[in-house]
Amino acid sequence: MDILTLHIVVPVLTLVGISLVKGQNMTRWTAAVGMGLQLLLSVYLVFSYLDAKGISPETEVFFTRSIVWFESLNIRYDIGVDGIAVAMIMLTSIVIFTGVFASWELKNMYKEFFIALILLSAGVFGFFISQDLFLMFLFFELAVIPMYLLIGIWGSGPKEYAAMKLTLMLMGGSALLLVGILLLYFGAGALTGTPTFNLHELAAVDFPMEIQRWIFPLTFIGFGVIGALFPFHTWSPDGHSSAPTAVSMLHAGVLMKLGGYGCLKVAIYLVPEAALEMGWIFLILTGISVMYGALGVIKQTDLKYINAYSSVSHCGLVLFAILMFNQTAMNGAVLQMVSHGLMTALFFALIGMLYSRTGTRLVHEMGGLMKTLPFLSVAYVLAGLASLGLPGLSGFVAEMTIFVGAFQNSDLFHRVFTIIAISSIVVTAVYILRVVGALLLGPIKKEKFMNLKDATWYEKLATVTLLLCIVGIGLAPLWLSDMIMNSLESIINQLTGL
Amino acid sequence: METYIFYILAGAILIFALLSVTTRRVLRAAVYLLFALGSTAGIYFMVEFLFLAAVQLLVYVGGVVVLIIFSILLTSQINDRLEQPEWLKVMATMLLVVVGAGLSLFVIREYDFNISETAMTAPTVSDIGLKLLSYGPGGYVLPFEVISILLLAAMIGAIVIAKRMKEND
Amino acid sequence: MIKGIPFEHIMIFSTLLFFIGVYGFLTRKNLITILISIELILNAVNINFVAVNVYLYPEALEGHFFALFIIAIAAAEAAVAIAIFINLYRNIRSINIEKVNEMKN
Amino acid sequence: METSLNYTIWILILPFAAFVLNGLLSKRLPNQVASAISIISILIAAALSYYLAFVYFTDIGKAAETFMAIKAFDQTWLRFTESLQIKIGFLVDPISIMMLIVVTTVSSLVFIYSIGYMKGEKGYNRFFAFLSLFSFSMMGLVVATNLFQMYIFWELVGVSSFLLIGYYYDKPSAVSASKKAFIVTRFADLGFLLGILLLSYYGNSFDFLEISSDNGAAVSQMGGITFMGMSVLSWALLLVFTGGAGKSAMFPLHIWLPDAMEGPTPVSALIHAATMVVAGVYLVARMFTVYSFGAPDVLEIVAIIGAFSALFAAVIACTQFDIKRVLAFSTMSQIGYMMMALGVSGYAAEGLGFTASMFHLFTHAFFKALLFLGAGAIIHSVHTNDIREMGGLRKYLPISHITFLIACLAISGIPPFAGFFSKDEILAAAQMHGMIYFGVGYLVAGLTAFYMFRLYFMVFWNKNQPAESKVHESPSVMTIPLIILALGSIFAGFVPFGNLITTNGQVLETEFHVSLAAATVGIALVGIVVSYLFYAKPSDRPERIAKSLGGFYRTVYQKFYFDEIYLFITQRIIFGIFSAFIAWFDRNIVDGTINAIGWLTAWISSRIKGLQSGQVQQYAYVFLGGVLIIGLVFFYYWMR
Repeated sequence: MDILTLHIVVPVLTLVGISLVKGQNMTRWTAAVGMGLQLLLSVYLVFSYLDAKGISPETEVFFTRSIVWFESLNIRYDIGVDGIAVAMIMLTSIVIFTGVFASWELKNMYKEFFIALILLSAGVFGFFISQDLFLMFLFFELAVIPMYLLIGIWGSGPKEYAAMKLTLMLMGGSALLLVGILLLYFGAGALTGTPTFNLHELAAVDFPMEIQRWIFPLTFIGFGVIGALFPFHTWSPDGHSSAPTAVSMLHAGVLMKLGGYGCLKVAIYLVPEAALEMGWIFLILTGISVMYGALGVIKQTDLKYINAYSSVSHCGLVLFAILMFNQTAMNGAVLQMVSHGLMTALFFALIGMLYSRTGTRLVHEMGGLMKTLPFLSVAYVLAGLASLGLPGLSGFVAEMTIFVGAFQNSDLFHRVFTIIAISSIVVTAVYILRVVGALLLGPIKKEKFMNLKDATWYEKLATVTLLLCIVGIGLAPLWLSDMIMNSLESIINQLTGL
Repeated sequence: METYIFYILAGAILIFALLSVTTRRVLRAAVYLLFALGSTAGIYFMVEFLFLAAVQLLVYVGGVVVLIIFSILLTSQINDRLEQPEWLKVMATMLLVVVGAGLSLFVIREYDFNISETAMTAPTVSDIGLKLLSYGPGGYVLPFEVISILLLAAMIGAIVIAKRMKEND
Repeated sequence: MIKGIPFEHIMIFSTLLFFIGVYGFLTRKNLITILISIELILNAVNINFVAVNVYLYPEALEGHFFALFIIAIAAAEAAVAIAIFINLYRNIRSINIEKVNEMKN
Repeated sequence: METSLNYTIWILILPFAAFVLNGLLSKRLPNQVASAISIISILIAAALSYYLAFVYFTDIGKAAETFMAIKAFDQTWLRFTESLQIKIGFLVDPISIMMLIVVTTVSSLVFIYSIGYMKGEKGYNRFFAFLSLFSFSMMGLVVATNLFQMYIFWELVGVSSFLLIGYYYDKPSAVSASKKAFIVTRFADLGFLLGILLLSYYGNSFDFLEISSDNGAAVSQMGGITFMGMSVLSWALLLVFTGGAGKSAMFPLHIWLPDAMEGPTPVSALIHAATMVVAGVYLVARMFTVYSFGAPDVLEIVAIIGAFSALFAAVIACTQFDIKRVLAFSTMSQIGYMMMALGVSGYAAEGLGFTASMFHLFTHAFFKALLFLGAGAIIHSVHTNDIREMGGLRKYLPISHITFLIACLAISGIPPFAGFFSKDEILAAAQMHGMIYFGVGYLVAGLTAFYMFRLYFMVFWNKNQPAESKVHESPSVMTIPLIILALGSIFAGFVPFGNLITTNGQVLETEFHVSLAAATVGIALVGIVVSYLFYAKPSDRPERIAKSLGGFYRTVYQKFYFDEIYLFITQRIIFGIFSAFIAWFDRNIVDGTINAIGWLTAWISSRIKGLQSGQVQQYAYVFLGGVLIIGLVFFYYWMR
């Protein structure tokens, strides 16, 4: 079996395993072992990708495989990865691995929880390895739907409302997306004779402008909804704040990245002319997202809301960078996806851990936690520093790549929006430091915080894994950046019409 | 002679049917239905579908109608009168029915039926039996079996429903 | 084939019978009378099948068998329906169709 | 030649390793081991730096009578495009070596001093970890080969400053001071970043040497493109200067520096006096060629802001009572001096200002570090920051007293102490450029002498300590660094800067202006005498003067209400209006729209739901009606 299919098979086997074993301990260990295997597999994938790329630098997509699925509709099980997908797969397996440990102590219907969680991750893995739009859409839906259960059953607060809102909005987005995909499919059928879902075959089709003008907004908004594009982002604060820890991690860390990835690989790659023509509309929206999310954070008091809005800002930056239409900025976008995925997962994990100890998520009710919870607090500070773009941590690499790329567009319109986006780093610093100051520093606010217990081994494992990745990318970004950069060639070629 | 019998039968069926759907006493409606169904058996006799006619009499007249009458006795007082349907509803239904019937009749009038000249040889009971159990062309073993299952299911269903009813009491 | 009776007459007759049944089905409120109307409709259909068989396709027996099966099904249906009616009557003391909305909501 | 400089990488690696080691193992290591790790690493780095300086100035640096810039190494770290790459490198040229010497020297002394000062504090190991991080970042900044490397380490020094100011993290004032420092400098760094991006977009390089090669030819094309009346190059350089101004606490981005004194005193000495705050000066000096050729207009702005900050801070310093805040404003004032010197400087033969600025940076590092460490020793002994509660300490703290006096003399510009020489050069350069700068500089020199001796007299003379006072001298681990720095403050002025550090690497002939020197010393003496009259003995004269100045005094005492203005802008306008509006808008308008759509759907469905009545007859009507309509439609077409 090829390595990519294994990425789906391992979670599925883990699911089977979980449903067979009994008891909480067995269940979580099965999940942990399965996802640990998945992590190793992804690491192996990274190395074999780098090897393969080293041998044939001209090839774009590796480990391809194409099995006919529905012959009459020309739907195929087309899989393969390029550097971007490899990076995203790596991110996903890290986040799901740590997510399992973040939900280690879950008591209520743990078996079903892990099943839904891992099913979701299987959907994400499938999404990233797909080279066929139909398959991609299928996995996309597979990733979105367990979310409803995960939030609706294991969430907190107004969970039914949040779950419903999130699911409906994402479904609305995917409905638009489906229309876009079908337009592509039948459009290709009308133009070349054989309708196809294959990404690369579609890329070769020269769609007339009238169709492109429909496809681009449909697909971009369709993916943009899950990428928290203003004004379709409101599912994010409610959803994240109601979701259980691991789900928030996976959702903000990985699922929101499906949006950016899809915008890049579908909306822009397949209909480049319309993208170039209509990009400015969405650039305004993303520019608003970035600043709006950042300013919106300042007034929030719930840690999860804070992180959700900051995710809106950071994910806005991803789409913003994609719309800059140059290799550097797009590289930055992918780096930002990876970096934001890691740090937001870390944030949500830490918030969950703090919540389980203090019983509150409101910033002003906490204070001085650095004294009693040094490990978690230091991790939180580091996550915060990564989020505000401190050099040596992953956020800096991503943001700087985006900014340098964005600056390559020299007209006034792009300049103004670039400067707005760059200004957000100051606002980010403001809100991060406010939170850190209120939460961790200062005198201890409540008597009961005096004897809190610091992280347990599984919490440490989750935190350290994420931190290592953040620091690792922050200190040595070149390999990742080059890996992504090389995979952007074909998209750039599409845009420049080569 | 046969012509008259047919028209008499047809007229009787229509009248009984009409009475059956308009009478305000449930039991009478059931009795009118009995007459209508019985007369239908007469029509089957006339086309020499003897077995079918017998089945009609046995199953409908002897089974279904009796069942209906029993259920009426179980569920309503003998002197109960059904409420008069609302005038508006009657008019609306009339309109619907008349237009529908008109349309159908018009189609019947317009359509050129291809009447076969060959005379029909009436099927004997053994023909029917063979056909029912044959699986060759013109055989009905599959629907026969399906009907068997259906009857079985209906029987079980009826028993189950009746049983549960008792538990509820 | 009945001598002297044109096919159209039988058709007209069965059509009228059918619509009388429909009329009953639509206007009645008592479930049993509705069942009676349904039996009338089925009966009209049966006559139709038989007539078509005899007049148009005398060499085949499809109409005959269809009628046979319909009778069987109608009987089964009547049995189940009446079981339900009685059950219903025991539960809500009524077999008026407009009052039967327990399943709703 | 390249290979022979490979050891320079250890100057960066050692402190970093110390940081990582102390940071990860802070719980497990005994205090002595932790401090030993940090101190040994910085001492080795210092030794290497001295060796490098020696080798560079005597051997490898000079080619054709000019000091060359050498890249010891330059490793690609992140690739944006083929030409735009972030490299981590090690640039060796006169100013980077000068800064390295300053940083390693002061760091080493502060590290040693901290052993005594921080003894018994909680988080002792953490303190040394952060100090090592700072030293690493500062040296990375100093030796940066390109703008982006500088930005990276620029941010890192910012964060180490944040961490160290907030060292007493359970003290709310320290927390808010650290936040303020970080956010204000971050805001300035935004300008720096934009400047970098603009420069690199037009110059197509981040590299200092490439940008400033051929007198800035690479970026000179930017001069042609104008935006809002100024060339893009000027904008870019102005933005870069904004970053420098933020770090160096130039007006109006100075508000964080006084508050930053919440950190432990060694931190103030190292970061907020000697090294980090002069990074802005260093930045402008590093890009001086470009400024000088590309945007003289920006240099003028630099000079104006420098001069204004110098005056502004000096005036405020005269009114403060917190010993560290006085020193903080004095730092700001002195850095304003350096900035002004850069601003008034020309290139090559007119490059006196540049040399003077670097010279002052060098000497200032010694005496200001000495002042802070001395203040630390005093605070350590009397446990208060308020100079009104001190007095008569000269008997109890003899070593601190002498060294503090030396530093005060040095900063006031009394010969032969270090400050005299550098200040004299600055004033000479200002005089060449314009009398207004000279006037401001001259006034500030007098004010400096006044407020420094005000401090000196109030602390060491004035009233006597109560007899039962248990104040005593600090341990030798703290006094030895004081003595070393005092020696530095005495002798640093004799370094022949004109020969070593100039705008173009060639020797700059500096002459000694007797009349100017006399005038400078004169005003300094006036300042000292005035403060002697006011403060040497307890008297009510200062109070009376303050009263007579009334509102002006209060305004100055409140630092011209700048904190309040900033607070108003950030809290009220940005947080109170913008953020609150967005939070409201998001919940009510954006989310409200979404919810309204959901509500509308639910409403419509509840209406439509009525059709699904469950009444079979109703369905039958609809069904039959539908069939009939379809039938009639067919019928209609059939008839046609």
